[in-house]
Amino acid sequence: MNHVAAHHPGFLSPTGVEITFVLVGLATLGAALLTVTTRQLVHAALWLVVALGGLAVEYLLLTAEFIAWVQVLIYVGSVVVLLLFGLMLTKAPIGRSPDADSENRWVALGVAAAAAVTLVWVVVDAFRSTWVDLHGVVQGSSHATGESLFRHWVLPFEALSVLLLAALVGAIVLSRRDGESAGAGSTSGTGKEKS
Amino acid sequence: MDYFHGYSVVGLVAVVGVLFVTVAFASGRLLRPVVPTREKMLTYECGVDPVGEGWAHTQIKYYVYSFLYVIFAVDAIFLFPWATVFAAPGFGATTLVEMFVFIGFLAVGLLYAWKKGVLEWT
Amino acid sequence: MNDTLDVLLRLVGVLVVFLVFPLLVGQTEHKVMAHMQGRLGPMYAGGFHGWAQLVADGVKFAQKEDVVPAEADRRIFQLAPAIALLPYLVVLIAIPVGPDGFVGQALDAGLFFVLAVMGVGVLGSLIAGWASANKFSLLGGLRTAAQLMAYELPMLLTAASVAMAAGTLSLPGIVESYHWWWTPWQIVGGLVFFTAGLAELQRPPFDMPVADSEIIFGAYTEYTGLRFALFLLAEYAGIVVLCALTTVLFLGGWHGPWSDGLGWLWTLVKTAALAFVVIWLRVSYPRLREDQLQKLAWTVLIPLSLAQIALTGVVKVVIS
Amino acid sequence: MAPIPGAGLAKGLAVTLRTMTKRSVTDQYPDALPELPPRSRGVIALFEENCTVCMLCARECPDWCIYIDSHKETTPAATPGGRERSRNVLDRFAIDFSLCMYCGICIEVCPFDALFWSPEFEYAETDILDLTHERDKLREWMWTVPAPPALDPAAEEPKEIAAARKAAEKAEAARQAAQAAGTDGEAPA
Repeated sequence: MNHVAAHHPGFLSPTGVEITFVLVGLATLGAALLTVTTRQLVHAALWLVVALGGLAVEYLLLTAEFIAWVQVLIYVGSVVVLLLFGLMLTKAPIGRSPDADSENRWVALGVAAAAAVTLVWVVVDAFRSTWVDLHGVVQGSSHATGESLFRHWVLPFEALSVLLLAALVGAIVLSRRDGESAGAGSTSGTGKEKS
Repeated sequence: MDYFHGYSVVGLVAVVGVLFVTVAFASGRLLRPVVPTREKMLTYECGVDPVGEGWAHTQIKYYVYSFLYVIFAVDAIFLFPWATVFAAPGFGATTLVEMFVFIGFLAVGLLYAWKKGVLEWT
Repeated sequence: MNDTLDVLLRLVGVLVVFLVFPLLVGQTEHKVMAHMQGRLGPMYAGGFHGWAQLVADGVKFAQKEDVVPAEADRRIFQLAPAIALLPYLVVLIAIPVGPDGFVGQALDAGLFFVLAVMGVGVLGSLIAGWASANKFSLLGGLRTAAQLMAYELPMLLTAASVAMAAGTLSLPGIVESYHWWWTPWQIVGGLVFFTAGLAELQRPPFDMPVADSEIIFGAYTEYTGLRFALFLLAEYAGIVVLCALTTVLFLGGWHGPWSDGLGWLWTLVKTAALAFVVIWLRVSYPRLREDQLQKLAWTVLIPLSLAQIALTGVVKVVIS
Repeated sequence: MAPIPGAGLAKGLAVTLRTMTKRSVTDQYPDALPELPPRSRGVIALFEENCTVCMLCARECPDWCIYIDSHKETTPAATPGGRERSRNVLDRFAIDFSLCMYCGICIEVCPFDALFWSPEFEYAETDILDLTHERDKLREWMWTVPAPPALDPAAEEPKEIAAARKAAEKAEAARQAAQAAGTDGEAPA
């Protein structure tokens, strides 16, 4: 690793990458902690943006280029927009929301710690002998991702489309019932007797 | 190492951008007057004092658009790695059909939403 | 050392383009819009046909008081313009202007990077709408969100169509593999991409989120001075990015009809022509209603882009 | 009914493009003064020599924007033993142009032709109070009042000219009659 770094004095040597990785990781962790502890709903959503963006940078540093930008596009660009849209639709106040605290802090902390331990243990155990090769070919480029996806993982990919369809139909069914019970004028008369 | 070089340049652009904004705001602070009055700090509602709160009844059913969007965005993501490989040797028509099946399911979802009138606002 | 200098030059170049091109587009808009309406537009600032109007505007904006409403969420209110502006600067570095590395920084997943980062900019107007504590701003924010969610998708799909045709996500790579017959082949996708991009930038006729006759200025109602100027700069930088991106993806970037010698010039000419179209559309069409906006996206643009993907896939497999 | 979908959109684009290539109709005002049509209502000018302080204009003004102050002066009798005359002297004549709505009623009702429309329009002020213009300013505007437009060739003679002409003719006739009488009287004598 060292001699490769000596050959290519880029901006980020592998050790530089590692240092950046740890720093960004700490920032991400801090943002995540703020997300769950802040009493202001929209601030929580914005700290979530920071945390998700930090994760994207981490992916980038692990040469998982494609996943990193998926993270930005899907999580920052659409899931957070979905959250903010929801918060704005339901009148998120400016300032503290007193009811943002569910008073279950210690239980939540326990659950979070347990989940973290389980995840770390599982991941470490599963990838014990696998290392990300930072100075070789980029392992997470979109080409590599596509190749492995469409060579080895076609069936899960197709199953995913069914899952997405189910989610779509579920969302529509739920929202339709809501819309009709709220007395909104609807074009279909089928839902009337349900509510 | 090209990879890290490339993204460190991108990172540097972001830093340059942050610097630009910081400098702009800092110099703005030096240039502009600060004369706050109570009227200035009021919420602007075309000159009259603000009435009520910044909230009106909004139908939550519009929220279904955001679900639709997230689901379709997840779908669209898969097109990109697919686009880079499907015409390569060893993939070809089979991969094309696989993607058509995938998109087909989603198109069914879109048709369902259309049929249910979700895509109309009134 | 040489490498550092090279990177520095590229960074400065991108920053200069980012600060100058939006002003050029803005000034062109002033003049073109005026003449399309039988007016003259600015005539005084700078002497010759008001060429320095936007410089004067900038000086004016910098001297204006920065008012933060008492009810607003101060920090977030002040941060929002930066969030709206910066993504466009970052995106600009990945857009190729000419062949042989005439680009800020070529990225392997360039197309995907550009789309992902551009989507972040909308967060700026969203949180500006929320943090202003103004009901018109909130409405503007909601409309922004709804518009983003409707039009991001056709953009993604049509961009994927180009990526399929080129077999790569790298923007220089896409231009590299361009042939003249791509334009007719991808024409539907190009139109959808451009339209959806206009809608994401909230340019007329898709300017419902800032409809001044209904909700003052949407999410930007409470902004004054420099912060307001940054929002405007973001809009015009967005036009530059969108036009350059459409040029690169659908119009062949630096490929010209006669020779590729003046490659970068072709890119600029095509980008400028598209920017003119953006202005032209603004002058020509009335604003779409909110439900028409949604309907256009979901029932016209998305099916069209899906059809384009199918066409691209079939043609590509047949010819390869 | 558009035969091709999008024909209307194209037509809209064509209209704006065509307008762009035409000359714009903007008057470049401070550089080139506008060509004002006859009878432009720019500002109200006062010909104060004609004013008799009859107050008709102030009373007819719909928004009460004319202010008139005056006092009476007595002039000694012209002939010994005659009655002394009193005369109205104008002290102040002001029009508040922030209130004036340019209806022109004051000009219509003025029985002595003391008020006129002037095409002068460059009297903007930065303070609304400065829009109340006093009689010296109103008198100055009198110089910008254009001559009345020429009459139609076939029109009837203006009344005042007709009256003056008749008076002149009568005087001439009387003078001639007197002359004739003078020569006649000599002849029979």
